[in-house]
Amino acid sequence: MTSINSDLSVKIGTLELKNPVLTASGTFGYGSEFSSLIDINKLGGIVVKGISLRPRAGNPPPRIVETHCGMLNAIGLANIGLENFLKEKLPWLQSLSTAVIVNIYGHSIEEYAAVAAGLKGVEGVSAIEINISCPNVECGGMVFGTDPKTSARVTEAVLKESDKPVIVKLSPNVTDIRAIAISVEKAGAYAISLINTLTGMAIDVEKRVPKLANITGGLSGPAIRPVALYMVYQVVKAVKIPVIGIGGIMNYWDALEFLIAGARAIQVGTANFVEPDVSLDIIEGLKRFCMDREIISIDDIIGTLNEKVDPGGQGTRTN
Amino acid sequence: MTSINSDLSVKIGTLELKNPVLTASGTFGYGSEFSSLIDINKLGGIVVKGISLRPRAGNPPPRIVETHCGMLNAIGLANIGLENFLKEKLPWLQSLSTAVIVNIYGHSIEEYAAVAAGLKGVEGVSAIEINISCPNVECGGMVFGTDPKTSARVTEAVLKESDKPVIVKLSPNVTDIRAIAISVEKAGAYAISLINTLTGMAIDVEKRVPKLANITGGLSGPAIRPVALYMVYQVVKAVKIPVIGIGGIMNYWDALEFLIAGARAIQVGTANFVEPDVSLDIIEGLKRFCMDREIISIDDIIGTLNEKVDPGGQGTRTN
Amino acid sequence: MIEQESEVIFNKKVADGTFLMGLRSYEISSGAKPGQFVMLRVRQSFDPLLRRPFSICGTREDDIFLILYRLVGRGTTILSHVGEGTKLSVTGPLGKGFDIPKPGRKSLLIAGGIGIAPLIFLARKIKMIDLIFMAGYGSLKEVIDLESAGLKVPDIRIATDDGTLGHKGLVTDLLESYMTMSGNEMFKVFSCGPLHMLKRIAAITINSGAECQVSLEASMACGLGACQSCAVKSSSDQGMVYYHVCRDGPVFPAKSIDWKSI
Amino acid sequence: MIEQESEVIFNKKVADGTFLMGLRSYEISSGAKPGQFVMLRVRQSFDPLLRRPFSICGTREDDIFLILYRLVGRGTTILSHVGEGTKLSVTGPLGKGFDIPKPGRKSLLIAGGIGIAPLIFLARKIKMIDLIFMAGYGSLKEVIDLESAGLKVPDIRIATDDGTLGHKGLVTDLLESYMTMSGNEMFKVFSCGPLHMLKRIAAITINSGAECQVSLEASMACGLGACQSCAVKSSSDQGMVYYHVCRDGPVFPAKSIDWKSI
Ligand SMILES: Cc1cc2nc3c(=O)[nH]c(=O)nc-3n(C[C@H](O)[C@H](O)[C@H](O)COP(=O)(O)OP(=O)(O)OC[C@H]3O[C@@H](n4cnc5c(N)ncnc54)[C@H](O)[C@@H]3O)c2cc1C
Ligand SMILES: Cc1cc2nc3c(=O)[nH]c(=O)nc-3n(C[C@H](O)[C@H](O)[C@H](O)COP(=O)(O)OP(=O)(O)OC[C@H]3O[C@@H](n4cnc5c(N)ncnc54)[C@H](O)[C@@H]3O)c2cc1C
Ligand SMILES: Cc1cc2nc3c(=O)[nH]c(=O)nc-3n(C[C@H](O)[C@H](O)[C@H](O)COP(=O)(O)O)c2cc1C
Ligand SMILES: Cc1cc2nc3c(=O)[nH]c(=O)nc-3n(C[C@H](O)[C@H](O)[C@H](O)COP(=O)(O)O)c2cc1C
Ligand code: FES
Ligand code: FES
Repeated sequence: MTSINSDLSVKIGTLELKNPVLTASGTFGYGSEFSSLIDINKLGGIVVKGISLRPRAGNPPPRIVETHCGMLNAIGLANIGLENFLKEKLPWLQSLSTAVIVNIYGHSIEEYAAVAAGLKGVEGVSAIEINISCPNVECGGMVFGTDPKTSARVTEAVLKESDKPVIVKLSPNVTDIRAIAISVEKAGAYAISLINTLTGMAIDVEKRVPKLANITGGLSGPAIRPVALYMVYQVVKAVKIPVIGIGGIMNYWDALEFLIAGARAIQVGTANFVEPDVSLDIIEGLKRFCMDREIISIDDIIGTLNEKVDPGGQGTRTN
Repeated sequence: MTSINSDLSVKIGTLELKNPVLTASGTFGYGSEFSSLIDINKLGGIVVKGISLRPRAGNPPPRIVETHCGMLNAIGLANIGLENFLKEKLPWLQSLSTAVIVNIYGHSIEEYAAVAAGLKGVEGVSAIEINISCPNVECGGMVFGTDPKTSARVTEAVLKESDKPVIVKLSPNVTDIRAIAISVEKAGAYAISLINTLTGMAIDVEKRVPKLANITGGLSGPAIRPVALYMVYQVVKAVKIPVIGIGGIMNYWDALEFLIAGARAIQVGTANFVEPDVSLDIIEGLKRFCMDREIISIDDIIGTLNEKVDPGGQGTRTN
Repeated sequence: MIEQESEVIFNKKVADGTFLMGLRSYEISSGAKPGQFVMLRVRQSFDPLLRRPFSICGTREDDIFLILYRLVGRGTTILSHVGEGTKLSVTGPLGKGFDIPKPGRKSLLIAGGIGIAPLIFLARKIKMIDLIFMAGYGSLKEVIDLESAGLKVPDIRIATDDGTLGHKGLVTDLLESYMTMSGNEMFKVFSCGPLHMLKRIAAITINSGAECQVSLEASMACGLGACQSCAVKSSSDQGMVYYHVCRDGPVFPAKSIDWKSI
Repeated sequence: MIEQESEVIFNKKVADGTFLMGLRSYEISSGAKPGQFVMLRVRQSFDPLLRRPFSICGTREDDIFLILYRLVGRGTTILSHVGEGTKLSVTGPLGKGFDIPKPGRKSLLIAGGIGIAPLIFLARKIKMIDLIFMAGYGSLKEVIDLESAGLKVPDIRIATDDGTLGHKGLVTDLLESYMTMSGNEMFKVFSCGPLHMLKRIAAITINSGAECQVSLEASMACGLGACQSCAVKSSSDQGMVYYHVCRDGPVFPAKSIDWKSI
């Protein structure tokens, strides 16, 4: 038995987290929904559902469908809007003793900026996460986050209106994720989080209709983890700002893959649906992992990937 | 009981297939490997392992790793080279009574063209499938298939040297798959097949090394099906040439999703590893599906997606 | 509400493609109200990934709660193979249940297929003299013997699509003929079943002015009101455009739903 | 070679984390040679997705073949819970086996851990008088009683890392001391175990000029020679750069492998 008490705290720029485990936007509501099942204050932080300037009803149902080791969602960014958020949700969030990150989005650069402006000076919001995987109405529906230039412009517009650390959340549906990452870094982002969902689709064979009313949806869950990990790995090498890893993390072992690849924190999304207390299990698991190996700080794991593979290591016949 | 004998045959341009089920390149070797387990001649056709001008040894091991509902491979396009293929593999392939499609690739446009030239006039090769998901050495390692212009140039170069229908196989690792599809259509491609693998990665947490010696690999299997289906759906709408659907097809139901979305044929990849006779099961399943519903020809299913979803359809409580 | 590993006490076939499962949980069996549901993980695996929602069909003194389920896909098939003694992860009780009716007025419980599950639970809270239970099925072999779930209902009326038991036709026919017969007598309707059936019942009851509560179904990911998967359109022009079935329901007054959207 | 549903006849724990499974298949049990393997689907599911390779550890007259497996991950854990009577999809027999040695010369079978499985099968084809069986384990509790797999070997020598049984140290120590003792006597070596152990054995035998066949392990997807997953580097400068363990092996002459790459 070791007596070491490993330190799980991490820093994302000026943002200090008691541990690197956050819950991902859209999968944890406004936090309170899970509060009767888990002690929210044990988390490194929560990222609330994406907030837009005005309330949005979201897409018609069906909005989700399960796929193999994953799910597609087309919630359509349903949310109560900035004003209601500040009035109805913020007070409870302010009572928490963990980081609260507000995920924001807009259908125009101005809308992004306006939401950021509305959060200016607001107590109890630790950081802003910009979801740039939103259809860019000005550019004919292509997504903001698929072009380095518009990604940078959104980032700049938000930064101008914000007094908080700004994290930019990238879409994986791009040819070169590094180009986007470098562009938002140059624009002044504090940190980058990735990945959002991969665009996908499912068809009801019997009825010959899409399974989602919206036709397409975003794929999340363990199915996408290899893609997410690769993108995090690439972005960590391409930028100097901190990176937060997201995508298919189901347990502490998965979380460690992202930390080893260089993510300074991770977000747990779909897994919250599978096991509502999974994030606490992940924190426990990370702690145990470090203590068992006498690792003093989780920092000593982050970015420690050794790229040389031992070919003799593939066997299972250990002596 | 119905007495109808549904017709499964489909046409990909001038290429006639007895049914829409092909085996995907790299997952079915040169065909002969499976010949003691299944009757190859029952297949719509086979796509052989990607052939380059000279033999290639491939990447160091480990070359594959399983992921949730998927696998990553970094075979490194190991193959025996054009000359050996013609000498050692072709005679057996020529004895088959099913379509034989040769998948080709190169590290330069010239190499693509040279392989196509080497297949010119060769009997028993029904079509060529160009794998443009190859690192483009001339453009600093970016993949040919991620840029519409280079994709078109490869297509043109192969067409110039070829007397066979040329299918272009697209990489999914792009921002806009339609742009690539339209570009290769304009360049003269007979048909488009998609998707190749999504790039991904896995890390051995205990050793802190990548699980693949090549660090990254291509993700395939049921995990990626929603992404594949969406890309097929998009490309079918964007081009007039036939589209062949690939990605995570594990059974006839999955195959039907792609056919309904508009694919004229499908390829079965990773599923061959899970059940070596899966392609025959798919053919059987398609036949039964059509017969049970008195569908005369599989053509009557292709592209029949109705985009209006019935919201009342999501329930399972049928009376 | 709790998330816990609950032991499967029994898991038996009670009709064609229909199983009754008993799970031990003090918290759920003591806290559950008719119309509430649980989210259940059918096995420790990521394929299938998501939990499956099931109405609570009853509770017993010995800390056991029941679910009655129909085989429709992968999850329920796996569930039907789960052996006694297995522990399954369950979250619940979730959602808002039925308003338990006060004695003295007729309560019509109208079930379509497996929609009978929450109504069986509700029936126990209603005086038998006030209760009329109508149940529609495809065919005789699907008919669930309510006694297998520990319920004895004197006035039970069955409809089957193929006429193999009871009225040949829809369960809504039974409602309509009841209304014709009963004249002006006041009654309340509680219903659960396929959306198209509920839509019909809503139309009938809204028309006649009868109070009606329906239990709805929707694709669910979280069951906690967090993910907004389970949207159903509200009939109100103001305020919330979509309800969330898992938290605002699954039981709704029929008139609060925008049936046109269904 | 065949792909079929084979019934699990028994599936029992034989040592710490080690199970012996008997499956019924006439084709596999009648056709298998020592060193060959099967690809087995641990359950009807896509997670885990791929088949798992296991050496055939023996065959019986009653059409049963045996596999001896160690719990290392998800697939083998699921396998250990498979009940008698379950049917599992099996492909086999696959690959090239050992060259069965002619009588009259000593055969040293050297196993590391679960690498013992194919050697148990091989041992049956060798005259007991010619046979020396060396087996290395981590600890006593992992030691497999060969009689549980129906084998009686007079000359069996054990090494354990922790010294809880036999020689304290590596099984390769046993080989080295045998060689010191035996002087110039000719012998053949057959080995299976962790790659690092095989590398050591290859070095020793290549040095001494003794013939040595090793059974290798590699990550496999198809098992049929089609996917090229299972590459291992050949020592030859010409021709094939990589062998494919599933088809060119899994048994190779030690000298044909490029041990530097391992
Ligand atoms: C509040 C609520 C209470 C329910 N109570 C019961 C009950 O008491 N007994 C019972 O048998 N069933 C009940 N259901 C339906 C039950 O959840 C589904 O039948 C089950 O999830 C199907 O799982 P599967 O894996 O077998 O089917 P799948 O293979 O996942 O799907 C088969 C079909 O079921 C549909 N489906 C899948 N998941 C859901 C879902 N979460 N909600 C609605 N449709 C779905 C799919 O669209 C598909 O058409 C209830 C659903 C809800 C929302
Ligand atoms: C020809 C051959 C014969 C074998 N014979 C036996 C045998 O008789 N008894 C036995 O217990 N084991 C044998 N193995 C090893 C066995 O295949 C693996 O232990 C098994 O596949 C692990 O599955 P898992 O799901 O439990 O582990 P996973 O969770 O998949 O992985 C756990 C560990 O095993 C490694 N691994 C996974 N799959 C393979 C694979 N196909 N080959 C090598 N390593 C792998 C992973 O890299 C990881 O380190 C053999 C392997 C080969 C190639
Ligand atoms: C139901 C659902 C809703 C989501 N809503 C949002 C959102 O509002 N804003 C956002 O940036 N990401 C949203 N996401 C994406 C997740 O935050 C996360 O990036 C993605 O699901 C990948 O992580 P996972 O595989 O762990 O779920 C949503 C995901 C799901 C499944
Ligand atoms: C082991 C392996 C090797 C492959 N080799 C090739 C190849 O040589 N050329 C090619 O175009 N695609 C190759 N592919 C991609 C497949 O043909 C297919 O596009 C992809 O796997 C997606 O389909 P699936 O999910 O059904 O496997 C390979 C895939 C796998 C798994
Ligand atoms: S299922 Fe998540 S909000 Fe209802
Ligand atoms: S496992 Fe496919 S070639 Fe060996």
